[in-house]
Amino acid sequence: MKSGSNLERVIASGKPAVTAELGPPMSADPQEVIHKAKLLKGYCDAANITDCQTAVVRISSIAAAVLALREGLEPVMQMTCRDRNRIAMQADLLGAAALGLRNCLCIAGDHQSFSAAGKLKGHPGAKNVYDVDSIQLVGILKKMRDEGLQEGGDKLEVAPKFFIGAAFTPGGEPMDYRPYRLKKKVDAGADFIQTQGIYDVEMFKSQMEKVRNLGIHEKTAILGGIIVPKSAMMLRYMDSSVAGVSVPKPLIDRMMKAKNDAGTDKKKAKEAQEEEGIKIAVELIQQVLEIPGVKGVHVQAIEWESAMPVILKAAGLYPRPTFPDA
Amino acid sequence: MSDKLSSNKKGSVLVVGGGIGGMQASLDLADSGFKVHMVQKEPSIGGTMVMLDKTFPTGDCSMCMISPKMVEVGRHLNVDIHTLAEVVSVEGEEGNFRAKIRLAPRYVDPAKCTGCGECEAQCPKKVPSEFDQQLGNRKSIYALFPQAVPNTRAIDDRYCLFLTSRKKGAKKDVCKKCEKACKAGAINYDDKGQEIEVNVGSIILAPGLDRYNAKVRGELGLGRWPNVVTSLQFERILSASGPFKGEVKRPSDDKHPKKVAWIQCVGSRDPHNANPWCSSVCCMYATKQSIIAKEHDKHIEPAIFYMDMRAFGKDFDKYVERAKNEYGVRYQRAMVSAIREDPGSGDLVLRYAAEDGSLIDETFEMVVLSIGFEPHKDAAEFAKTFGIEPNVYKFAKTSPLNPVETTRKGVFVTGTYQGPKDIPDTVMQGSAVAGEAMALLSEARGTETIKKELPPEKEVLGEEPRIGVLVCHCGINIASTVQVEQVVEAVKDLPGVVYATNTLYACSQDTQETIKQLVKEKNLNRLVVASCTPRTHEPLFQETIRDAGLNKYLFDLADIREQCSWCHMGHKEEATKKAIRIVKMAIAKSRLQEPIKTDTVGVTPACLIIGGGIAGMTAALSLADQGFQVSIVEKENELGGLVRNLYRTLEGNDVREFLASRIGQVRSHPKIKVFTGTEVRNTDGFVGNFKTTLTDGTEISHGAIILTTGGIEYEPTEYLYKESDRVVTQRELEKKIAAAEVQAGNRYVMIQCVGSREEPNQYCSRICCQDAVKNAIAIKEKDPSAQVFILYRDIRTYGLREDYYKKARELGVIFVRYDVNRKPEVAQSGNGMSVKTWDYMLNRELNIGADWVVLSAGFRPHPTTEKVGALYKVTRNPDGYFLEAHVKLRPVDFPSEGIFVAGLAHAPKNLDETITQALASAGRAGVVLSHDRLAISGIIAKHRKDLCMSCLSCFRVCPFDSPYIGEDGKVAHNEVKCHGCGICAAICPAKAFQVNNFRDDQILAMIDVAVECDTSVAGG
Amino acid sequence: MIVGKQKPFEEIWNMVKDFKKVLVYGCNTCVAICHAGGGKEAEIIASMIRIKAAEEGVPMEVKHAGIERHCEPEYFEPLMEEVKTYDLVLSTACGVGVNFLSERIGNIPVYPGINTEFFGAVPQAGVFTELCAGCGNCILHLTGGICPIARCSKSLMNGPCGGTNKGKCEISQEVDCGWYLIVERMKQLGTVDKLYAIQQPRNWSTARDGGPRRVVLAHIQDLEEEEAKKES
Amino acid sequence: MDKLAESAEQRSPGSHGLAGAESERSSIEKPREIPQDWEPNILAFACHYCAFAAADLAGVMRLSYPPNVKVVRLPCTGKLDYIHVLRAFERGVDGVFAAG
Repeated sequence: MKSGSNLERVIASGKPAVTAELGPPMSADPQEVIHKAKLLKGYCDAANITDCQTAVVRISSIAAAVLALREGLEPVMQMTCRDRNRIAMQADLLGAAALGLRNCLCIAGDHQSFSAAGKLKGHPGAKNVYDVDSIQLVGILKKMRDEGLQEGGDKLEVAPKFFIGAAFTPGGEPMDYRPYRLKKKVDAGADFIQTQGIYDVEMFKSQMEKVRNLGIHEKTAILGGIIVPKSAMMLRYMDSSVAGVSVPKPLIDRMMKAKNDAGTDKKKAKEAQEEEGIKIAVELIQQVLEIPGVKGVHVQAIEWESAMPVILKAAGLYPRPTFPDA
Repeated sequence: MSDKLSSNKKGSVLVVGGGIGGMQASLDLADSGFKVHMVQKEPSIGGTMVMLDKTFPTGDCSMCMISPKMVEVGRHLNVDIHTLAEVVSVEGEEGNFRAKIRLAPRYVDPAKCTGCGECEAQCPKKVPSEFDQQLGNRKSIYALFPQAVPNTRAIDDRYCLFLTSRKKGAKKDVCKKCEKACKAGAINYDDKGQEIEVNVGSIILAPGLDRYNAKVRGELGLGRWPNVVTSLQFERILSASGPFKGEVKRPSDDKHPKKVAWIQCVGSRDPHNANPWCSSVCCMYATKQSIIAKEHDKHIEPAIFYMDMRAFGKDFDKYVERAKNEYGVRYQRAMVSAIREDPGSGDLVLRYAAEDGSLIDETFEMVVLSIGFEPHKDAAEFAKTFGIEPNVYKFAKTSPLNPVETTRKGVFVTGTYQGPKDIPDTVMQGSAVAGEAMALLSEARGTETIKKELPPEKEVLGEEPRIGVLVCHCGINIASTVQVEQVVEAVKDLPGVVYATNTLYACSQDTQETIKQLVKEKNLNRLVVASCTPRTHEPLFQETIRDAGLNKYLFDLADIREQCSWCHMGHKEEATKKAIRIVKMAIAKSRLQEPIKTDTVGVTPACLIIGGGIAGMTAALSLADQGFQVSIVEKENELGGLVRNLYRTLEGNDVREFLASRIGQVRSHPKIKVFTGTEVRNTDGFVGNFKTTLTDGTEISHGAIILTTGGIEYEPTEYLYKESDRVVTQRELEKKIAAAEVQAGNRYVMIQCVGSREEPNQYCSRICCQDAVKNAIAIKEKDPSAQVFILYRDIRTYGLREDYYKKARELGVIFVRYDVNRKPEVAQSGNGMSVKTWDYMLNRELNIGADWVVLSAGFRPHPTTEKVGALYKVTRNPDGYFLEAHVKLRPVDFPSEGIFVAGLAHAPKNLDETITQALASAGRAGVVLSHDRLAISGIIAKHRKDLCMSCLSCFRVCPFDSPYIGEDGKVAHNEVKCHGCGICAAICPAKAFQVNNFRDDQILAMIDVAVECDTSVAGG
Repeated sequence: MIVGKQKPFEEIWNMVKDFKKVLVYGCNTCVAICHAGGGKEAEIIASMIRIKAAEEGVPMEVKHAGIERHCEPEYFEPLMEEVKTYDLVLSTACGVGVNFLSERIGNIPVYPGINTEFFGAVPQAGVFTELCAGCGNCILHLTGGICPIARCSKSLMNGPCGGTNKGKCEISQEVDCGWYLIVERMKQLGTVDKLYAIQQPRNWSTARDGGPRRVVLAHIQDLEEEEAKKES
Repeated sequence: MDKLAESAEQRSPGSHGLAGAESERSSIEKPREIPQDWEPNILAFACHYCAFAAADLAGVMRLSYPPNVKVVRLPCTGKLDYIHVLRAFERGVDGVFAAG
């Protein structure tokens, strides 16, 4: 075992792993994290704690991860390259390890200009760092864990034991280069990979074929990303505006039909779409898990944690495995 | 030289008609060494175009375009304009004609008249204005329109109170107000007119047109219902200088109409009641008028009632689409059978048949009749005078293969007298006839033109300014509003001014002599005249001071008439103050004026023609006959281009024989060199001085370039073409017909607009309708049992080609309209084909079995067009055809001087039009090549290399490509190409450019004076 | 070429309003080419200040001038005496020029009239683009001639992030994804396999992160060292 | 994938610009009361070929306009420079009219 985390154990057991997502609040109040952790507990093997997602200031990933851990939910701390240089990163990683965190997902992070999108003022004028990129961060983490060395070469008395994760956008451009870039992440030391949300299963299948041809799936655990759709509008938005995500038209049509069949009552239409969304999510989970080389799913029910039990049960992924010795 | 002496050919040309076609021919000829006598029936040149408000499809102001041209003709040393004149007889032959011209009395002496117009203001007799189409009035002494050339008023003796009463034998003098008003003494009631004779080498007929008198068709209500107007009246209504000052109003009650209808084909395409031909321009001008009307008043809802939308010209279909989609113009395919007025409201009820046959009554507030063209009433007499044959419709008889030659050698025709056409086609013919005359009279070139001998220029550089100021009364035009003496007083002691005085008429002949005296006596080195606009009068005074030995750019004109006294009448004090300010501005500029040396560059008298199709060969022969060396570069291994696939014209001419003879002429002409299987590798240089290297290594020096790169036929991908051997193109059918390979009793279904008039090729290929009609007629004439269907969107047999459309119908060819949204479907059926189409007349689907499906495939620009365009930095339109310098008045020129275009490379066109444009390009090139040296204008940007940072700002913005990257890798400036617009000077961050006479220091000096705080009027 | 952009006039006015005699000083090299700070723009700014001063009723003498470059002393030293008669120099040179002149002008303030943006190319008239960030350690040979430091919004070194959207960067549809361009260009060059290798964390000390930089030509350095030796 | 959280909820498509980073270009002139009967002093810059010709035509047609408009003729409005306009304002003109 590299880290001994629950997630690592589930993956090692050969059973499909399930991760979820928990977004910390723009608040100093721990209750929201605690509440969400309670909802997710038992319905995933670990939950990603986002790191100032969309560059919006929130409880830090490490602090929120510790709050979740106290509730008995295993966190995956996320670390972006946007806000810290390699000194701060390594210091935070040591601290996180000292606080008992065992999983870390290394990502580039959204550009600070994102923070001013939508209704928030954000900090578009902030200076970004990007001292290292996500692949280099994976490498740093691995070097710390496996060689007990800092990036600069200084020795660590006790190495932090992390199960190292990275992200993969199979539908991102340039598509033919993406598997090679994934290989770089894995070569750098990524133990598990979470993908961008998948609606176009055929596209993912063909990308996975290339991934398998490069032998990547044997060196890492790939968890397919599932974003539970809530409405036809959301699906359309994801299709048109979210990078690396395309939604096949039949799926949108299906959601549209659910909405239209519900008639003019807005509440009914919302419920009908949510019901259809859960069905779609379950189908996607099943399709993704059938693809060779996929070791689990990363299910995101954004601001809708209560959907997780229903989905997992319907997908036959409940209950989650437990390890008595842990 | 010995050639010139031994020839009895004359070096002068008689141009009959002063419209845009005649003007173009005259300028081209006079600019290339020929003396021109222009004869114009009306008191001013200008013709029809001056009456138009805007032109299609660009919406340019018609007067703004033509007015500078009129001024140019009016001032040209080698154009003699005879207005109120008619040719009464012509004798002699090609090369040497004698023509008698009768000049009607004008009653105003042009030598004395200054054009001030005071007589007109005083004349009490109002007459309905012909120019404003009876919607407004003029006086009995009048100028046809404000910008008239010559600017001499004329008395209309049909109306003049004095002349009419004298004719009736009145004992007492009546009126004579004009005579009293004229301070110049130019009125001459005893003018009897005169007859003169000119001896010319060639005659160009450009008499223009008449318009159909729509009153003949009573059911349309013209003349009966006041709110029914003709399209020309509507032009005047739209014109900002027209009777309603551009406000769209109804003549009956000044109400702003909302619903306005245009009725097409009034007097055209109607062999029973009116004229059988299509007038070619009405569809487009109705579209233009509806757009402009809508721009003037957005509440207007235009509707155009038409039979076929004939938007066949370059970018016309796009214009119609814009009218539909952006302006909401409604196009209603229907014939209006009658119009009646709704009593009381003045509204008009139109009755028309919908396509399904049902009758509809619809009310409009105003109706515009799109009246067509016809030859002048006296066209038969006119033809007799010149000894030419008219065609059946009394237009001049020409042949498609010699489109501007009449039946009498040496007599050429241009414009609407040759057949209905629009402005650019007329201008093209104008240059084409000029080219023909140049070729005919080449050895007499320069024998009759005048060149002025000038005294040497006085050196004034470094001298202190010694400015003379002359303030003009212009009779009372200026003096009745501006206190001229006060102006003189206010400026006479300004720094640099050594002498200031006033004068009654600054522009009169004796004042010119006074000025010359003053320059000498007072030792002036600069002159400021305060009178009228520099746009018309600057050249006159410049010439005067040049005669006095001063550089002509040491002159400035202060406009205190058009821009002061005339627009501030009744405000004497204010106007006087402003006049002083304007004169002070001119003086401020004058102080900083410097003599400008104008350079000249030599000209290589040779032309390079790229493309050896019919356009290239025609241009080559014309230029070679003019005496210039010509090189034709043809990519293919043989000459001929697309015409090689043609057998006969619509009119029946043998094209193969024509092509063979043309190739023979080109091959045997001593002045033409042909390079086949060759392309241009690169060209360098500028007008008069190009150097070209061909792919075979040949180097050619030449002074002009004509691009005749041609087009290609679209190869259809639709309607099972290439999938079934029963589906052929018109061209393939033509070949079968020529080879007599057509079988008796066959059925042909022709489909029009294949690959045309649809995005991304939203343009008409112009020839396909004629092609279909031509082949259909050929089939039916050979085999009456054959059946021919033509499936069309709009039949566009414009002009006199309409006859053949009629003939086809008479022969039993069946025309079925289809809509672009419901295109025919072609399928294989047994041994033959079947074509399904919707018939809008029967309102049901037709399923036509066919032995042959014939596709009317359109044109595409030749693939080399892009490369050639890049090589010569000439732009192309969105469809890939070369874009001329100006779609109306410069149809064969490019913005870069010395480069011309002809044929399909410019736009799809018929063979006769290609030949015309080729002749025109030869005419235009001939103008350049006939000069030993080309003068560079004085008003150009001067580039200072020492200040320049080579930042490329100028290089990128110059519309004429005059800045370039020199051999040293830095920005340099080619003054030959410069037009002096000054865009470079405004953008240059280093201020390395200054425009002569518009230098920043001069402009700033004017600004400072213009806005400085008002002081009281000196001496006032 | 250094690209600059004129400061908002309000900002300029607030800088200059308390001075009585102001020289707007243009620089006729880089910033003139980008129409931001040459002598011509200095003239325009001077005129605007005069108009504003008249509006506000503030007595102020404002003149303009321009010299070839503000970043080399030989250009401005001959004019220094006259320049020193002003209370304020508003330099429309790039930041380099402002610094440089300021250091050498004694007790007269030199304020910036433009914002110095970046060094850029001029793909067409009036358009300037940033292609190089001046990091001091060029890797263009590894990235198909397109710099990921300057042209990726995140200066990533190992390929495009998940934000690439239809070839554009996640920050704006107006901005090309630098890495998309790099991959496409390297495909074209047939060298895309160079992108399969991991780029290790960079040494940023050659960039601004290493403190203010100085480049000294080798033979000058030798001379400097000799001088130093002599002195010690 | 961390682009997702607020994606559907918060972001309006295509609005990731640096809005607010750059302030609007401010006017150098203060708004003022317009005195009664005030006649502005106006300087027109006119292209020789069109607007200057139009000014001539206005005179030919005897169209009347206030005399406090003066015209500076340019070979083309493309020749108009910022400094020409500013100079006019500096010298106290109330309005500039560029026509071409």
